[in-house]
Amino acid sequence: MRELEAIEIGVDQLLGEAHLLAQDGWRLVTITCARSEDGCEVIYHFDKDLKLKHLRLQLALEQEVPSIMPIFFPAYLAENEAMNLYGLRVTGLNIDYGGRLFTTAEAPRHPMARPAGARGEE
Amino acid sequence: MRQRTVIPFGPQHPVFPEPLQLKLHLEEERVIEAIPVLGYVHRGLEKLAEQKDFVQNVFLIERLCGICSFMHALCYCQGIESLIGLQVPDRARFLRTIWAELARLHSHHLWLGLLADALGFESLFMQVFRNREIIMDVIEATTGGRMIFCSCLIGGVRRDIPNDLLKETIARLDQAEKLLDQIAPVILAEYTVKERTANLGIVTKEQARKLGAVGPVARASGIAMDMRTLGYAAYGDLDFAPIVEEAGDCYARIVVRVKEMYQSFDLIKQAAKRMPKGEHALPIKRLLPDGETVVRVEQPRGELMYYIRANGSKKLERVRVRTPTYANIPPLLHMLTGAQLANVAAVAVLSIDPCISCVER
Amino acid sequence: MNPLFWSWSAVTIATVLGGFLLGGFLTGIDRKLTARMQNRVGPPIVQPFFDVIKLWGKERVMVNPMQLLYANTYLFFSVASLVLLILGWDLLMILFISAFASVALVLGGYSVESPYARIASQREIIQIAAAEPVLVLAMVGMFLVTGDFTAAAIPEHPRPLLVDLPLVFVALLIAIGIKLRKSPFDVSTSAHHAHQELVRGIYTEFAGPTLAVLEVGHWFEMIFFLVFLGLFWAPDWRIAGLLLTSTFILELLVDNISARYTWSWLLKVAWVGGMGLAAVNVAWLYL
Amino acid sequence: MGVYRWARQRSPWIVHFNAASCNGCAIEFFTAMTPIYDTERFGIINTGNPKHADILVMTGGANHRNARVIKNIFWQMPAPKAVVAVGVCACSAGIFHDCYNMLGGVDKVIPVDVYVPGCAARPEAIIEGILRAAELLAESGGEGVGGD
Repeated sequence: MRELEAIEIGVDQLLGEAHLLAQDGWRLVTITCARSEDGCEVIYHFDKDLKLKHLRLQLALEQEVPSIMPIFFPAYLAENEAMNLYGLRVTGLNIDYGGRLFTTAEAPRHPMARPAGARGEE
Repeated sequence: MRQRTVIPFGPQHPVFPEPLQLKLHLEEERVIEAIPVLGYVHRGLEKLAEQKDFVQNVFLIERLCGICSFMHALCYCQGIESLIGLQVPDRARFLRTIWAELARLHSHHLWLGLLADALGFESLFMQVFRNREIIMDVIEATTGGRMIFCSCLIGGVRRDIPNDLLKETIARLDQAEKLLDQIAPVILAEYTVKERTANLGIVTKEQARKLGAVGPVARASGIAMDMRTLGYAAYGDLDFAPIVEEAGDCYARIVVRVKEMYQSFDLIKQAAKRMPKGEHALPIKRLLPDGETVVRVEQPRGELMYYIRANGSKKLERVRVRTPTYANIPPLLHMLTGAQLANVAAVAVLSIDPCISCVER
Repeated sequence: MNPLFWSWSAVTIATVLGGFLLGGFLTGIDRKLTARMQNRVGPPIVQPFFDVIKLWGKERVMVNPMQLLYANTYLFFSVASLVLLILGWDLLMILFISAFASVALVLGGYSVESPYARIASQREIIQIAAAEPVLVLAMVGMFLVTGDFTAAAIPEHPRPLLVDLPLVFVALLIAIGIKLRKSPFDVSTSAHHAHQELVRGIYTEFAGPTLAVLEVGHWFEMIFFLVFLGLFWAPDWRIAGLLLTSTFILELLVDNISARYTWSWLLKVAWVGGMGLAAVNVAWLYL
Repeated sequence: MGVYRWARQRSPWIVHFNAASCNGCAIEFFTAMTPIYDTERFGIINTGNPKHADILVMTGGANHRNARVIKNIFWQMPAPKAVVAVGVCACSAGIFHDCYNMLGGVDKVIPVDVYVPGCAARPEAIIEGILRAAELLAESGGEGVGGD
């Protein structure tokens, strides 16, 4: 199994790490959300001079994560999307679509979240 | 207080073939605030990609976006190949490069046509599309498809371009390049086009970096970022350099794209000249992807990123697509604030070459 | 009945019929030539008639009844201005009547809620403000040459007007580009295709028969301005015809080689360029 | 009336809406306007405004968010009118038919008169579909096809 070389961090380290990367001139490529055994996994991809750096965050069910939008504005679509599709709880968003970036009330609320009883399913 | 109007720009709007909706708050004709409303094209492709097996996914991924479908297939295939540890044959690498550049050519032509149309320059729109048809003919002759090529496979390409067809292709492309020679000066030097685009929608180098601009938008602001320099497919064997402009306005973005069209012609010719002999595809029987990877290619609109995670079975655990337009929306919002309504469509929105079906998947 | 009445009625009927047919055919020729310039085959010459007949046969959808009133007013004043011009009436009055037509159109745009139509109406006002002063100056120039404000006096003038008013003629080309809704001056509506930020501007909310009325009104407006230009080489109608044909093709050519412009630029060109040229010409005549 | 039918067939004006589509068909629709194909020789104009249009050309399927927009555009068009579904997505949602956000083809939302298959549909096929719809308009004699 080939794993991504990612730096594992905790939720409380996220903003500090992001700040350091921003000062160092890194660009936010995107934020990937994926399901994991017990909750959700968030990977932040950064780029500088075509080199990539990844921050990996393991989240438990219902755990909140601060928005990095104040540091990296481009996070705004990715964070809203994660809220919509995975039911990620992002706090402190400047532009908040209320978890309805892509879907409307008729569609499943968090379609990409774990099936049956897992986070975000109603 | 001045009168405020809210114009719902889109989702059905004639200058804009795609259902992006921008809620434009106007004061007189000046945009105070622009809020994009997304989801008109959202289908749920990433979820579907987890339900189908990884070979079938190539067909699905190609339908992510009709304009750059080859780029998506290429990026996805490269990711899977790296996960199953497969080295594609040299000829396949070169063929992929040729098709990737053909896709770039037809996409840039399309963009130029739509921009001309949005500027009210109907005859330029028609001429650009006339030239684009030559590219489309070449694509059809080599792949059999027009919009969706279905030519990229895991392990290579679906079909070879025989050498005599390759020669014919180059001859046709020379014809297209000559026509472009007639069109390009009209775009770059026409008084009205220049006046409508120069010094508008400026994104400085610093802002472009901060807002995460990619592709021609970043390059027009002086950032020499081109994923092709990573050397995927055959780009490592070809001579080229990223095209950079400094001004960062809409006109600079036009210049970058027009120069890239010439660059694409050149790259195709180089690839055809150095085309190696041999197989064009390898079998992938009994090979299954395992692990996770991030792949990036340069789409016509900029950096395309795939995050793929597999678990050693036929079905993938996660496919995440970050398309260039996704990254270019923050710069777009920056350009729109303070713009005149007349410039919204032509200057700001079209200068990032938006692809909404890419953004929403 | 007195014979003058009969002759006027005959002229009126002939103008209405002729204007309708000629306007349709000219629009068809316009579209065909445009298509040819764009390497396309283009529609048949009679296509505008198909369009208008089809529109006339469509469902009557109106946002409010005022729309119909304004559309008909627009058509009526467009026809009236052409008829009066043919009858050789006072030019200033004819100009005001044709301005009424434009005002009716603007009111039609304002009468609906659509923000597209409203912003287009604002732009149309700017277009009127850009074109009308040039037209007024042109008429002042004509008056200075012929000593009479009536259109009938012009053919009786010994020399063609163009000799005395060359700059006014150039200025009029700009004004007529604006009036014919050609690129780069086409900011409030789009002539054929709605590929602009305001969809079809003022026309956006008009549909079916009401739109047909507007289309026909625009034909008459077009003929009116072409006849007005023709006065510059009256009474020799052959040379005037040549002049008109070349003007028409010139407008098409400019339409095809330029992008649409913004309204602020339009004002600058029309006032500085158009009015400047016309004013210089008039001043030169006056002195 | 005969003259209206006659004119209707010769002057089909189009409004195009790109729903949940990959853009392939939408771009081919644009291509159909341009020199090689030139729809204007049949009197076809892309008006871009539902109130002026006779034929609604749909590319892409209906999803939860755009269903309202599709209906809206359709009901803004004055009768007689017709709907052409271009491409597999507009006909049946194609490869996306079991995606969570898709409702299916356009006919789940509005009545469709002509189905043009293809992924992406070729410009020739699109023109053929539009002309077929124009024939339907002429045959309907004013009642309007695809009405209620």
